[in-house]
Amino acid sequence: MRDYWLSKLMFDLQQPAAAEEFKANREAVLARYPLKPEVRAAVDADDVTTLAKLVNPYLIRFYFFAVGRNEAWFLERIRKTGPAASNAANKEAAHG
Amino acid sequence: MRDYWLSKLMFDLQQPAAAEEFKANREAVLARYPLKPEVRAAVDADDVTTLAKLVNPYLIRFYFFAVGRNEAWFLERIRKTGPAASNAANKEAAHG
Amino acid sequence: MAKLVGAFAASHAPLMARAWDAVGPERVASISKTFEELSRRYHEARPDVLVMISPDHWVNFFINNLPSICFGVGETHNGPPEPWLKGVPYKTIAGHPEFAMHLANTAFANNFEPSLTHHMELDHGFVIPLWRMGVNPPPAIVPVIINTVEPPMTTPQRCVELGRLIRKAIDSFPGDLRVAIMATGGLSHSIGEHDMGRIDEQFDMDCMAEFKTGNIEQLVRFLDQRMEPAGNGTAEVRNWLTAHAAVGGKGFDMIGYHPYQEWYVGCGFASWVLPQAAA
Amino acid sequence: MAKLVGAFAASHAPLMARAWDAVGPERVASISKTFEELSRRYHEARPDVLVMISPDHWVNFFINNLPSICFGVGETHNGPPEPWLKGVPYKTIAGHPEFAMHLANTAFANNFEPSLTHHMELDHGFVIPLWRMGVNPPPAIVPVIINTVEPPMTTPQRCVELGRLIRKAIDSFPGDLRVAIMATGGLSHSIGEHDMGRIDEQFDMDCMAEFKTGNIEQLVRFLDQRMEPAGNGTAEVRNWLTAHAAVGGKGFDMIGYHPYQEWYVGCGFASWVLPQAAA
Ligand SMILES: [Fe+3]
Ligand SMILES: [Fe+3]
Repeated sequence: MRDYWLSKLMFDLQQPAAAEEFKANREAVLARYPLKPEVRAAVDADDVTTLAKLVNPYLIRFYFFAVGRNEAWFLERIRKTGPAASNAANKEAAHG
Repeated sequence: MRDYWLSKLMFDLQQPAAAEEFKANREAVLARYPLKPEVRAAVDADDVTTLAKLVNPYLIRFYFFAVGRNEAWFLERIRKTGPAASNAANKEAAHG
Repeated sequence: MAKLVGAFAASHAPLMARAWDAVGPERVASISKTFEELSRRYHEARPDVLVMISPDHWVNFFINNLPSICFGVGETHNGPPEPWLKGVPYKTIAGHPEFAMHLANTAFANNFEPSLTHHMELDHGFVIPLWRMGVNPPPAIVPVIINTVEPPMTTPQRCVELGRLIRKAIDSFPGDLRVAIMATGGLSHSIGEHDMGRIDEQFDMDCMAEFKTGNIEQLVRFLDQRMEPAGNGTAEVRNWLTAHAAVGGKGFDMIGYHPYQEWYVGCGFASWVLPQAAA
Repeated sequence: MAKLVGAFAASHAPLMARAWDAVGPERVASISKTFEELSRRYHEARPDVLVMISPDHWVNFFINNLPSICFGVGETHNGPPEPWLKGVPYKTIAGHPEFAMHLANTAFANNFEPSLTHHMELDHGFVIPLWRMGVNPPPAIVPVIINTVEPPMTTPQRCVELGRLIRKAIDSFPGDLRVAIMATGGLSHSIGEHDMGRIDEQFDMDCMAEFKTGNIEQLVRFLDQRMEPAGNGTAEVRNWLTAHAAVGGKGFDMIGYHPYQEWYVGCGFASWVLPQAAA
């Protein structure tokens, strides 16, 4: 299942202006998204493994690009996640 | 065919704050919508017959409510429009 | 295994919220009795999940991305944004993501490609019937939005297939769940067109008779021919048809018909008698 | 009567815009030749309308209303919003509302209920192939967006039916119009997942062989089994399949395959040889 507000945050930060605001004033931006505490903690920790289970894979890639992580940093961490993180929503259909 | 920007104007004015701004500063709001000259003229003239051909019937009803026309005023004018204004988009399907 | 425990239909005329008293005390008493009976039957069904088939009246969706069929799969939905519904007691309404995603997966496996929304506002089409029935707190709601506001629209025949799909999803859900269906909207009305305010009582009577007869092919032909001339809002009878097909096309029971001119809508209320006893 | 005058497929790897030179001069020369040949075939077809089958990469649509299948029926579309595509010469691109609405009406009459958009931005999936082919000015574009980014997704079998629907709409359009189809995306790649950057050359080779063979049922089975394990981006092969079915499942001709690791994508380019001479 997708986490809606985490997904929305990552979707919105595709806008360069929104990404700038996020870098300058992270707290104020995050306050606009009612993230669950454990999700907020994963955002604060740049916890790729946890976040990858909650959002679309394209969006998590955009997000870490938007917040200034370079590709090598992201690749190192995303490669440690298991297969099928993105396909959880589809699992039943795939087996049906 | 729907007129996209006229539709968008009417859709947006469902928000009470947007409707207030429109009443207070019509020019500034309209400047944000690239209306074709003939559409703009119909808006300026409150020309229900012309506008009804370009937008969804629910939206035109919302619009005249939002700009402060009362129901009797709107009913008098909408009743003069012909049938099927809203169904132009569907005509081919209906006959197909 | 989930179980279909009830199916209901109710009009959602906005003026039932904005101008309830405008029709006078006798007619208020009459429609109140209808809502009481609908409520009684609904509560008897004790649903855990209510699949609500209703339109979106330009609240969530616009022509930049207008779905023909959309399922609400979110954990929660917001209550109605209409300022004149401030008083209704629904601010946040629980969804049922597990059943909703099962419905979506069933759809993709059976030649339907709905839009999916993980977050939406439930407008008056959803909340007016619940509110007037006194459903509070509401059960988990799974919204099924069929576009009935802007052509082109899903055909009646496909609404029949959609209804059967919903039933298939209920019957195949791997969990112990009591599921009811509520279709909202209709019967005849016209909004923002030349015949605005017209109620086509003859259409409404004939339409209810067709539902009662239980011949789905004949009902589809009836709607193909007569729904559009009965006013643009009449398109919402698609929702009733979808519920009718989910139930299996039998057992339609009209509870009340209130064609009150002041409300612009031929307001109808019904439930279906289910073949199996809902224990 | 409109006429199908060409069908084309092209990958749309963003790094073909952002890091064209990163693959070195020899490979740049090789893929440039592929684009030249694709462009030659495209221009030979002289389409008035180009039906472009491409995903939306989270530009127009989000999970608050995610369409599975969406047609762009607008008079115009905006060019790509991606900042790194500032240089491409497409700010506003004409649509073809008449053909697009005919396609939509044909869909509703044939068991498809697409979302419709009257205004959208065409992202890199649309414009990178056009730009690298030197298509300027573009013909009228009718976007067909199949969700290939977020599960659940339209099944391969339904993509076949969608392709046939597009063909039916072309063949039945009451106007003298040269229509071509271009599918974008694929072949194998993975984005934002554990195997990000992996190109599955064996899949790509086998997949192209299946397209070449022209047995649609077998191709559908192949994709059902092997598309998902080849990486999440491989889902875009649905677009190729849709074009393949529109053409009639025959005549697939690979122009070039460029599995350049630096670009993350098994980039493939093809056209279909049409049975009838496109005069
Ligand atoms: Fe309604
Ligand atoms: Fe892509």
